[in-house]
Amino acid sequence: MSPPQPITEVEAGHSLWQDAWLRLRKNKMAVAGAIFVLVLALASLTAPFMPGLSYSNQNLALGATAPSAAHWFGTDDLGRDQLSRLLYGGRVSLSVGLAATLVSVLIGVLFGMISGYIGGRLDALAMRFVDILYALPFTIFVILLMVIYGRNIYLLFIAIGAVEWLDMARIVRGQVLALKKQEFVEAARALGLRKRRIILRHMIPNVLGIVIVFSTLIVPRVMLTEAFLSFLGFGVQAPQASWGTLIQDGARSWEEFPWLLFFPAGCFSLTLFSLNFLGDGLRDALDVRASKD
Amino acid sequence: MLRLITKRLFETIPVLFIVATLTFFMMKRAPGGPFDSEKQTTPEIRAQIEAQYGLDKPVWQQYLDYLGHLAQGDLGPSFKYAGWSVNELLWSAFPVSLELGLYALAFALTFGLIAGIIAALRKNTWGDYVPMSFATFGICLPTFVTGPLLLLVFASWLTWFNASGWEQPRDRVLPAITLGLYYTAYVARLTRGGMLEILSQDFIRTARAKGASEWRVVWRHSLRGGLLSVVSFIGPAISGLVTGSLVVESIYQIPGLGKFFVMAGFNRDYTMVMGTVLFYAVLIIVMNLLVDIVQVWLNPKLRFE
Amino acid sequence: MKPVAQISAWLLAAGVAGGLTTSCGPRETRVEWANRHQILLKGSGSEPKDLDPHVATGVTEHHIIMALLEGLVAEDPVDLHPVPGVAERWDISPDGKVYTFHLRANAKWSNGDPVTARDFFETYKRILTPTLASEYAYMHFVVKNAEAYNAGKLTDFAQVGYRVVDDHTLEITLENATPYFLPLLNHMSWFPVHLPTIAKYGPAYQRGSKWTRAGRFVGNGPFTLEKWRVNDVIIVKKSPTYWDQATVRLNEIRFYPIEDNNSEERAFRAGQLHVTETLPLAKIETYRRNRPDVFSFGPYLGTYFYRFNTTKPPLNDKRVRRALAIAIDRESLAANVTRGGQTPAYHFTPPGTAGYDCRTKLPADIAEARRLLAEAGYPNGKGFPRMELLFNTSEGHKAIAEALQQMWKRQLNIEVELVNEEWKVFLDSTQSLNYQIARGSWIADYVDPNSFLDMWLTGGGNNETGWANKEYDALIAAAASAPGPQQRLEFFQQAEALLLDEMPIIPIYFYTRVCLKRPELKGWHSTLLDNHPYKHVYLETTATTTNGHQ
Amino acid sequence: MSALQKIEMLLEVKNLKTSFHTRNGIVRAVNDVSFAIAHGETLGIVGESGSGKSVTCYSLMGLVPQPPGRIEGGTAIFAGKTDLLNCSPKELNAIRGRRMAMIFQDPMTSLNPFMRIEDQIVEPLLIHGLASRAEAVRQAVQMLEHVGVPDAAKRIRSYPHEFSGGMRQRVMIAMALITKPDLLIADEPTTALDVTVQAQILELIKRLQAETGMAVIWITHDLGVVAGFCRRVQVMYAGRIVETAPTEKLFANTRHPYTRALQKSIPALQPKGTELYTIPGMPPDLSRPTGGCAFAPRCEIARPECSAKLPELLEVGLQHCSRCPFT
Repeated sequence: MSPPQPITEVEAGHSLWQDAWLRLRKNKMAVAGAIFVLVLALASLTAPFMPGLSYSNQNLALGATAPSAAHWFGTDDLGRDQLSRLLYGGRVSLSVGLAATLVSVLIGVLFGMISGYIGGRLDALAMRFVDILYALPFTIFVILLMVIYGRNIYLLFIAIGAVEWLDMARIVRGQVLALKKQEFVEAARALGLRKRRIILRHMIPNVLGIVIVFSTLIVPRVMLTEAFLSFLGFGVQAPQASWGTLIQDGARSWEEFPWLLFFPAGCFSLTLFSLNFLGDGLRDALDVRASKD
Repeated sequence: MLRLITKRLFETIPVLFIVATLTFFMMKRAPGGPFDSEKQTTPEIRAQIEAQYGLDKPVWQQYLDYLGHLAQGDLGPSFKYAGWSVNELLWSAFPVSLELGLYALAFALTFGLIAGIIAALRKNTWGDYVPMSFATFGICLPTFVTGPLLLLVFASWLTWFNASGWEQPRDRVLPAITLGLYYTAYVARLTRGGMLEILSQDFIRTARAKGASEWRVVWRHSLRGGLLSVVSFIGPAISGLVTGSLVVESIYQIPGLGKFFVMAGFNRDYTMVMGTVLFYAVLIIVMNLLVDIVQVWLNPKLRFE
Repeated sequence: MKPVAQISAWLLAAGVAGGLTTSCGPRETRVEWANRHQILLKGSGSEPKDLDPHVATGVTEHHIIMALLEGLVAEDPVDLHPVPGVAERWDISPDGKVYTFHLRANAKWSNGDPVTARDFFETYKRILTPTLASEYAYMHFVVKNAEAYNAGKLTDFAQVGYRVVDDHTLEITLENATPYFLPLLNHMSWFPVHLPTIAKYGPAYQRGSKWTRAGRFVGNGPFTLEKWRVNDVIIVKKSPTYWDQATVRLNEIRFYPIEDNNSEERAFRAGQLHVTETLPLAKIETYRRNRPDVFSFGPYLGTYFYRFNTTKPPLNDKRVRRALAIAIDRESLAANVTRGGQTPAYHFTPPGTAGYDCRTKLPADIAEARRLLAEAGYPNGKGFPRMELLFNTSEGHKAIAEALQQMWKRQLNIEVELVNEEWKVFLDSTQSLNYQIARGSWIADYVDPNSFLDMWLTGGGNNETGWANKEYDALIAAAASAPGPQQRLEFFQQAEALLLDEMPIIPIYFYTRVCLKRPELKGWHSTLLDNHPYKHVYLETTATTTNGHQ
Repeated sequence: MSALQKIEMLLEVKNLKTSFHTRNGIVRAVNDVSFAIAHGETLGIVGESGSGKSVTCYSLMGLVPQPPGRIEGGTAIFAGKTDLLNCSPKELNAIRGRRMAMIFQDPMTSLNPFMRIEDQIVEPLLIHGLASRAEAVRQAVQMLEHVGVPDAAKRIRSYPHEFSGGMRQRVMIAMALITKPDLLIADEPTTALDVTVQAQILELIKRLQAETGMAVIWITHDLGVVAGFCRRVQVMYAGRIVETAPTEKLFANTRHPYTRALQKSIPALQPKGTELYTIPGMPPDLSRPTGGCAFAPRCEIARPECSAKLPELLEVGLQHCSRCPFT
């Protein structure tokens, strides 16, 4: 049967993305996760415009105090308001998490896709390139970046993204290798579709699931890498903090001042939990096959 | 298969060469040297030390010398640990890291696979959320938080384990869990995703139509395909695991490789940096080769390449 | 359904099995076991760089090498004053320049060879040999011609001030009368080494000889090297050949290189260590309050300070430097930030260093600071350029830098930006004067004001401030050749007064040493250099000894 | 009628209702479907895509994905004992693959690409404990040869991707028949194949049925296939049976307008040179229940009352029922 006109209209009404969106909306955990992250991001973004919130104001005599009415999340050992530091830290961590993850996902997916799809000699070459990058010493690499280009927050995203894409590339490549052998791709090729089109229309949607799942796993790595880079003098500079550095500092004294670990670690964990549920939701929503019935 | 392996092993040599070269020059470019310390030495002494380690020669000469030694399998003396060679240090720590890494991997695979499979079978129910939340725990808290937490509970309160050291068999338990938790999360998530992918395939329906039990559907029909992405991840994961983790090692006081890997850069222990980097490169290449072999084994369609 | 059930059953089984194999009631802790065997379990900070006393540089190494080797003199366990070591007695010439040491006949190496004056002579020759490039060779520079020989300007070692009179008599001639010469001999750079052994395992006059391994190491100290596993443990056992083995009560010492101070504290708490190297900042209060029986606290010969780069404006103006230095609330810093009971430093040399107490003290005077700043052209901080304060990455350094930043902002209205750098980059920056204000610290090599004050000489390797002052150089030189100890200290007083007037540095606090020490550890006294001669140390459990606190 | 009742029915389906709970509402994919099939009988179920014919069979096999699918009601008594819709998974598994087997539409995706053909074919025998491994392999080779796979003993070691579509479908058939089931459900097994292979497969199943005496439910959208193969036909539209009759009767005396329309669209039955006939309009959206006849909007003879009330499935002849009162 040749499809009559109305079909395309109906189909257009439920494109892949729209479909996915509708399905995502029904997933309670994913929605809860999304809302949590959004609220947190919003709070962090607006922190500088809130009167009374300062990440650097000290009260040495006060020292570390447990949560109270004046300081909801307590104060750190220099008597600074922990809530403010946490919100300001969220600006750094969330933006690093987002930007660096995006960078790594973009590079990783494209690289893995092309390498896996084209295969052969190019694939071997590309994968050996990845091997080389895996092996290069990150610490020295970062120190060099800093020495050559100076401290620069954008460079930070690039530095992290540039090393985090390797796993992604390998995973995507693995998937593409398997996918490429599947009938629908072979069919598309037989139809004479161009590589670009096959990659865009057939490969990307099919690896999207794994990419999303893996991206949510990169986020925490990126956030903690930022803390490590701060240690190298590359990330945030004191008295500014990020969640990573707050957790690091908090972990040193958590038996005495549990709130200094609890709140940043809680924020960090809840964000990651949320992102993971959101990621799973997205994965399920975008799962082309599951939507067949 | 044999061809793949030999081909890859031949590719190893240029890869190692490039890695060695890049690292060497990167390292030389980094500020600070192995013999800088807060107390300055006199220029004469400094010159003597540098002469002894050949650091007074032009960089290209140093590079060639290093390659010459490397070709003989000699990674040179450690600059930081004056009485030891890099070979000695790496080989004494490797068994420890290997052991810890394998335990951690076993832990991660066991719990990650179970959680991921259950979650995939019970998609979007509590049977999905609960195991996944447990599995996710490992990446939501960095090891420098989970380690001390586990120690507080199991070493301080319950006194089941020692707070530090690597002597008795029981000393392996907490470090392996701490290190493994992180990878558990990965394995679980990738398993869940992969299994969902496979469980929605037509051939699973075929299996069910044959009267296959749910167990059989998972075990015989889904796992192979569902684990492809886990396997891709495991290559780098193993390389990471058996080269140790500075954090876990310093929390539990384990004489593993992680410390050398991280601290070599900080100490500008040139030979150690080169040693660890090359060691890691070899491991990565071997592991990725293994992964590729396993992938071919898992996916028969790849066999006729 | 089925797999879930099976898996849960499997998990349960694993859990039960795990529980069974691991829970087996209260076990004997490692210290309890060690107490019974007179084995000291010591946290030793970090993995030693080497156990060759001429190559090693750190305090960590020194504290291990002390167990393996013994110099001409030894230390009193309480106040570290020199007591007979390998030398049973010594004579000092009236001008204080010639020391004659009489070595005891029963001093032996661990391989049974006698320890002779020639061993010391060869040892000293080795450390001064330029090719060995010993970083602590300068500890010998008080000896006549030692510096010249080490620098390669003198090739005939016979002209250096060491002379073997006979097998058991060694004569050392100094450049000047040096009152701290005998304490100096307790530094590891003066410990003897067994040259035939060194030569057996590699070139004796180069670094990296592998003679320091367990099984090869030949020493003359109260203990011998039994085992050395990198990053794991170093075990030394009571030496059967040590001349004073009757005094040695410990059978064994195990040094654990636990770098992470939280891990070390946990190990102590779990009963795995007798004594720790450090105590985490956050835990100090808790232990001081709740566990005074294990809390150990004492002065330590070191100063925490900041350097100014005096070569660049605005810090080339001493009024600005002084303003910054006196605007700091050191009391608040010590009480609220460092919290280890550190003494606020209003001068540079720690009080009571070999009888020296600096008379000049910095004021804590904010009005004066503001006045000086205005005088320098920055009234109320106006027009003051944005400055960078450099520190190397560490929790403690960061907190102090943050506090200083806030104090200057509040008191002087000056903006300072904090910059942290990785350790080697930091060293590179400070040594090449590529900074404005940088953190620094100095731990004395020996108990004498000279160890603190000679670093500020013009062009001194550890000066790193660009500060140069002829008058200061002259005062330090005068102290070195002062006719008597009183005059000598007086020169130091003048020098330090000058230093505090010029302010190339900001003293912040004097170090203290805080650690945890179990009550059964005896013969272990708090000392300025944190040295604890192990032959006097022993373990004695009483019925009331408690386990690690819960 | 009474003669028929004496025959024990192999499968008796009554009032089967299956729906899918989707975001757009509840899709009633199968609505109140009843039918029966005797031993050795061949039943054709015909309808357009989405008419509920496949879902009917998936429901019987317990293959409706739940969620979103849900069997809302009905019974399906297999061999007079087990109610397939309301039994334990264990009981169902004892029947599926052993006494009741299924062949799927798409042989390309219905075989597990990760397993050897051998492992897949012997699986039903092993699962149900019907043979030892060695014996199962022997039977599998025999079966493969039987369904026309040349060089079976060797090729059984291959993986699915090494087979062509037609060969794969033969493998599927061999796999389904290896336990000698009482009932074979064939879900458009030939649609994905080219015409010559289609005919071969059709013949194959016919032959096998004759040999083993199994009953076959043949699902198809192609009335032409039914004509040559099934003894009885059941036409479905929008989740309901609209007409059921023995094959000859259905073709000789078509009652329901939808069946007529289907008939018209069989290419072979059309005069040469005329344009292919297609039924105008689209099948209805099953998530929006219509009060009346679901086919009314597309029906040539629809009357106003058609949309108001659902017509009953009425007996219009011997063993012949139709849901249209106006024909």
